[in-house]
Amino acid sequence: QTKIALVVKSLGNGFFDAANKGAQEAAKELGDVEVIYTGPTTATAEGQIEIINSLIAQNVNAIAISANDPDALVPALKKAMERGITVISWDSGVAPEGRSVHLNPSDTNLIGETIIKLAADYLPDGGDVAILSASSTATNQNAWIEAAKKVLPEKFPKINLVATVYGDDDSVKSTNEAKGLIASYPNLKAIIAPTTVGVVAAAQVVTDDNLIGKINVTGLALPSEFKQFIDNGASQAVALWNPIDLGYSAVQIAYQLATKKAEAKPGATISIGRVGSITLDDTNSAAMAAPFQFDKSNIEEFSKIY
Amino acid sequence: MNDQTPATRHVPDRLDNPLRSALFSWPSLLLVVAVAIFVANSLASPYFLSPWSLSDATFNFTEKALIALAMALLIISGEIDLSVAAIIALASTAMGFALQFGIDTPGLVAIGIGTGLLCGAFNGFLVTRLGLPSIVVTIGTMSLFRGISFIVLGDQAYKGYPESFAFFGQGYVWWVVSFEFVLFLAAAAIYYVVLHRTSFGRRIFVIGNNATAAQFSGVRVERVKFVLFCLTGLMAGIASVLLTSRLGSTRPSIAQGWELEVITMVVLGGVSILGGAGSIVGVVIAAFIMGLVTFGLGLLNVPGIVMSIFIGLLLIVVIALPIVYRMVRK
Amino acid sequence: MTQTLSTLAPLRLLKLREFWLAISIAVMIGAIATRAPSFAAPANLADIFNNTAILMILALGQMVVILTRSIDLSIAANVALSGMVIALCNASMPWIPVPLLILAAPLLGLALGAINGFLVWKLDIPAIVVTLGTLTIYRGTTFLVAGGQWVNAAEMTPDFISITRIQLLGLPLLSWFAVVIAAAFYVVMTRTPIGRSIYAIGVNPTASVYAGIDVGRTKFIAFCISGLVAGLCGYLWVSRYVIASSETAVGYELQVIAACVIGGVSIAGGVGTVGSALLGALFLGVINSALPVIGVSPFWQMAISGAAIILAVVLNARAGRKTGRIILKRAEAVS
Amino acid sequence: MSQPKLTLAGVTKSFPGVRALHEVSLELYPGQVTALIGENGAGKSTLVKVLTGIYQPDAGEIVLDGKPVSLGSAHKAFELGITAIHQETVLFDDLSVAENIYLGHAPKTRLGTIDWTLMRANARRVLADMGAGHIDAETRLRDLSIANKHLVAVARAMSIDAEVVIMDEPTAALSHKEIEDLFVLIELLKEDGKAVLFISHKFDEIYRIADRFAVFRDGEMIGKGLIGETPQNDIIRMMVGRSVDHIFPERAPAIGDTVLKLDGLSHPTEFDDIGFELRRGEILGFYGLVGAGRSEVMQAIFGLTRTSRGAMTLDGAPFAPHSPADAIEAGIVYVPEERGKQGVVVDLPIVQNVSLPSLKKTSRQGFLRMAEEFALTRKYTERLDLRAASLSQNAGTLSGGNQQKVVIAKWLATQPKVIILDEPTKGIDIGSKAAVHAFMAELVAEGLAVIMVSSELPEVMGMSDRIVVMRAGRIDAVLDNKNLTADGLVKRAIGAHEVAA
Ligand SMILES: Nc1ncnc2c1ncn2[C@@H]1O[C@H](COP(=O)(O)OP(=O)(O)OP(=O)(O)O)[C@@H](O)[C@H]1O
Ligand SMILES: Nc1ncnc2c1ncn2[C@@H]1O[C@H](COP(=O)(O)OP(=O)(O)OP(=O)(O)O)[C@@H](O)[C@H]1O
Ligand SMILES: [Mg+2]
Ligand SMILES: [Mg+2]
Repeated sequence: QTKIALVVKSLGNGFFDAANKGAQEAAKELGDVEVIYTGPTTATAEGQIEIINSLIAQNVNAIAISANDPDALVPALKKAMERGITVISWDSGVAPEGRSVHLNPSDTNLIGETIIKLAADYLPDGGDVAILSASSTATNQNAWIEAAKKVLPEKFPKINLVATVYGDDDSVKSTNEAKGLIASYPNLKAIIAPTTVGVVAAAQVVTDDNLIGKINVTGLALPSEFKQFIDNGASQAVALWNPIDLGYSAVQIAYQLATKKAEAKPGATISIGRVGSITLDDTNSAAMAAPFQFDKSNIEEFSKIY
Repeated sequence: MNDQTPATRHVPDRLDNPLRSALFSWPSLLLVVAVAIFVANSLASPYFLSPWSLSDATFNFTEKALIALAMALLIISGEIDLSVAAIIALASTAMGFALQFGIDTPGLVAIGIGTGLLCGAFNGFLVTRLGLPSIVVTIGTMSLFRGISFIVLGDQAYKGYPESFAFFGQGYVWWVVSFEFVLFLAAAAIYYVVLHRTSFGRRIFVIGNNATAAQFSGVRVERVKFVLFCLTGLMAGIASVLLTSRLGSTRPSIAQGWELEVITMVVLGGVSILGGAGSIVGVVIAAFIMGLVTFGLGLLNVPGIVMSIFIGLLLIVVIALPIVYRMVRK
Repeated sequence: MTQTLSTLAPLRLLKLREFWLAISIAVMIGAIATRAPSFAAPANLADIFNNTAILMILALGQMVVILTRSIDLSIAANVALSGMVIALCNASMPWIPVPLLILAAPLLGLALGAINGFLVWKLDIPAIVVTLGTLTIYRGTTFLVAGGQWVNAAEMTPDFISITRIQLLGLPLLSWFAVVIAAAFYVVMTRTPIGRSIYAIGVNPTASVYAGIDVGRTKFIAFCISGLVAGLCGYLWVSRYVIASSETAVGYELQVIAACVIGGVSIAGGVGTVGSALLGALFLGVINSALPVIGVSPFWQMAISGAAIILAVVLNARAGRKTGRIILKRAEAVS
Repeated sequence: MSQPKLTLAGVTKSFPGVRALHEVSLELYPGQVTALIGENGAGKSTLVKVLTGIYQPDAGEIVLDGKPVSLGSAHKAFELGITAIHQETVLFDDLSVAENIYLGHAPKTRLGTIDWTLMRANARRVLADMGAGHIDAETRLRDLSIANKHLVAVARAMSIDAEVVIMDEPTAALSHKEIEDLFVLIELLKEDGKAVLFISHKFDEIYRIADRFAVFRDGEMIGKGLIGETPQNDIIRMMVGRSVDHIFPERAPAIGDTVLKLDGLSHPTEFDDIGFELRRGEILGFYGLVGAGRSEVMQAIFGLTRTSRGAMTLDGAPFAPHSPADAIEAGIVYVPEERGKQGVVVDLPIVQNVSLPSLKKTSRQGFLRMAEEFALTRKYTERLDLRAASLSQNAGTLSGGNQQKVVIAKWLATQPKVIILDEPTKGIDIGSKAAVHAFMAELVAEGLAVIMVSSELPEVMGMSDRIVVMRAGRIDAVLDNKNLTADGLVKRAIGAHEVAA
């Protein structure tokens, strides 16, 4: 039996629960696989390290991790690899020396562009926008924001990014930061929250403060959690990839590597069951599909799935 | 004097049997608990009883336990330091900052420990010189120290520590015996001697029991307390070196919430939170207990937050046990 | 009223301290307004008040416990657990009327507070140890009852979320909760035997025994009070932030204690008033809302509030410093 | 004879390891003062606590007005009309005077809330009734002088319309003037027909105020009777089981050179221009009213209080201690007034208490040597005839007198030059008192210099070679202890002589 640990940033987060669904699906499909779904309660690197230590002791075959910190986890994951455990990262990556493969939910640049585009689409005349991110150490968010900033001047010259703040994926902090943004930038037209926790908090603030129509909240959101804000108009549209597919793919890849059915090297192609296959780039990372956009027309349907 | 007074009577040194009282002491109770948990763990998980597992298990608590040693002394003296976790963050930031200027391993270690010492001295200054309650002061410095890390680092991280620096948090001295663990055992031995075998240790107990009487007896209360705050800062600095080395990087958010875990360790070890009583042996056993419980449950993939229920229950039950026993017997 | 105040609040000094705290909050708001005029607008001030409402209520509960020379570290965990249970009830049984849930929340909190109080009272374990233990137990239980899931906005009924947002005389209901509770605390702490007993056992536990006060029972009641408001805040929190998770209000207990301390509630017990706890909370609330507005980097926030706490403690200690017995002056006054 | 107001029969109360009361019976009569007499630890205060509902007796019966009652709590006791002024001051520093008087039985409004207006009015009335109208009911207790605090304690007892009034060593902390006031009040209570239980170690007071007496020894009632029919010696014999002639020890003072000299020592608020010389082999008595600032001066000499002006010399060399540690090193030690708080560490063994200031001597390079500590402790406690089960016993389990011996032993072990004793016999029974006095005589005979602060006139006059009288933070006079009258000293202490002269 192959034991694959799906380590997430923190337990309880709807996004990761959905990913776990996909992971279990993959396990069933593969047959002889046991998926251990685990993670710390608070999104910290130390919490994940303790978990990695106990996974090493349990002799799991593979660890698929969405990292809270790209660097701090490296020593622990290196130790795991030395003890013969296959390590991949997914969603939020680990520095290359700490994993064999990294699975991006989507292309980083594409996400960066998408989150800006989501705001720009509804701002024909341009205006001030601000970003409300997760924790300041989240690898994936930082990469997306970086990419977004890069495309701004050329593709969206009228959009003016006034601030980036961090809500730490904590509803209270996110709420306060959103309020702070609204208070400090009276001309704010949109809040972009590329995190499922932050986007809900921001939309709630906009709803509470009667700013629907004045400020558009957008970013990455789980349809099931976010439906009401599309319905009430606090948000026009949000995007996300399919977390179920992401979890499914992570387990598939981990399984292929752990059972030596595939090898992690630049250029290699790994098949991932019903999702298709991915090809590794020269940092051994690969990206899945483009983010999918949700708006009034389709949110109803997707909110029933994840 | 009065001639009817009977001849001076002999007052014996002690009436109780030291062996017997040691047998019924807090550390023995803890030891029983520790052994029980050890046995339970080995029954519950087939992976537990392997040398590498046990060695890995020690990493989960040695850094906290190092701080707990000094914290025990501080709490016995009637003070407390809630800023230790923030000191770890600040000391780590200082090391990362120094790293940017190409300072090598010995220098980094010195800076980490030195920063811890300075932070401890700052706490000590506020508490002893300005006469402020330590629990309040250290709630403030807890935000201040970590806040400074955030100011310096923001959303950035320091990484790229030299290879040789990795030894402190990841190195092994002999086979499965890690450097961290050896350091902890050595520190525990030193703290044991300091607290129980020196006049400095005696003064700590006296201060914790009655600081006024201690002062009236010529104990330099403020100075002793200041030294204890410095020691606690120093140990937090050492823990910071170990943790930074183990993580190989610095973020301002490291070691979040450790202060309560350290204090739990100390209290579980039988140190009276009101001051004046406690032992290093108890604290060491308590550290092992907490390490064993978390690692054992980790092997069963129990989420950390559920483990904390066990720790919380353990704390209350172990402390309540002797009290309930006494009540029932009466 | 004013006359009563002068004796009620045992310390004239303390009143002076509250006065200065109020002044410094006003000065702070004024100073910020020079950089961001909209900050001092009534609507924004009302907003800050609303933002601080939960902290104020919790600070009142914590104050009562601190007055008895105890401390309640589990107060935030209590918020999380009560909030989670109420949210789960709402999510799984949407037909239960929301007012009933609002009533149930404080009762749940009360039960949790009573556990703390009972352990402190009957087993005589120091409060800091008891609540350090229950802090982790309550938080872990929050995780367990929800099966590790969060309860999010989509799962809660609209009423559940919107009641605290109903505007009444220009303030949301959440703010009115704080107003009513503050008034209730004022009456209880100054006008009822139990309120006075709480002060008395903090000032001098031995003397309280001689005055016929059951010290253990009074502490028990103090913990029940703090649990009661924590439970209510559990609902308020969930309704305000429309999410219930095991991480709700994590680490918030220290904020609450800091609010008390800034207000001048003495950690040694017996000293502190309703006004002081409220002002302390408001002080923190204003700082937290002001920093983003005046463009201070969010990374400075923590250090600034830490420095504010230390400063407040130093100033409070200065103000409260014993002046000695002043034998010489007294002698002159007599002759 | 009238019926007893209150009767105790077979009351027993034990603490772990101690039988504090054993089958005690006692009657209190209306309109009479009954004095309760016994050595330290005889169980007097325990009895008071049983009568006021703070302790529950293990066995026995309490009968009030012929009906058996149960005193389940302090509240119950004062509802039944039993009130007490306890041995320790048990008041609330941070609450107002009015609330101190009425806490626990405050008047209520119709709504059940506390009626502050009425409470203050009542408090003013009670204070005025007992002649303490100068105390403002609204001030914080912290701001009152110690004597006034004591009056508040009395007012609290009086605020309950009690039939039984108990006073546990009410005079121990008071000086002459306040004691006189208190006695007037007791006379008033008697006239009102209250039953009064009065506890004191001072026989002059007992013979002045009491009608009856009861003697306790080791928790048992040994004897009772009418004071007027029983000579003091008989009572003492009942009390200690032998006779104690408390005569102050005869000494042949051999006064040597000046050891300690103070010159114009001042403190910004507490004392001013203090100057005197202390010589080897001398007992220098300090007399004054409570709150005259004597302890403050002593604490300045001991390095506890910062001074603003003036200088000290020790053996001719300048001496400016910054902490007690400095003073002890220089050879000056201080036996503080508040034994429990400042003297002994109650939860530590006797041996650790005694060796504390001598740790440098008993340890080697900072490492403890228990054998040395025991040897040192044994040497000095045996010399003081300490009564204890073992040297590892916690100091808190000793009786008051024996605790005082531990403190003195601790200081003797440092082999000091000057020993300052602040109220060395306060609250100590007559047997131990004689021992302390004899011991002081021995000390000076060995060439030590002793400063003795005392509010007890007989003690000051019986022991001192010279007497310093302090009043309101200043030295009034330094007198040779020859041909002094008690009256003259009291007048100096209260400042009456200046008016008279
Ligand atoms: N709470 C207690 N726990 C244990 N022992 C106690 C307690 N209270 C009193 N005792 C013991 O009971 C005995 C009687 O004490 P008590 O205070 O009644 O003496 P006392 O006659 O008032 O003495 P003194 O003249 O010194 O005031 C003493 O041996 C004392 O140590
Ligand atoms: N206002 C007060 N409040 C509290 N305690 C007081 C007050 N005044 C005096 N005392 C206490 O009474 C005792 C005597 O005061 P102080 O030392 O100043 O005068 P003293 O002349 O030395 O009196 P004593 O003869 O009792 O030593 C001390 O223990 C002091 O703490
Ligand atoms: Mg007594
Ligand atoms: Mg004095």
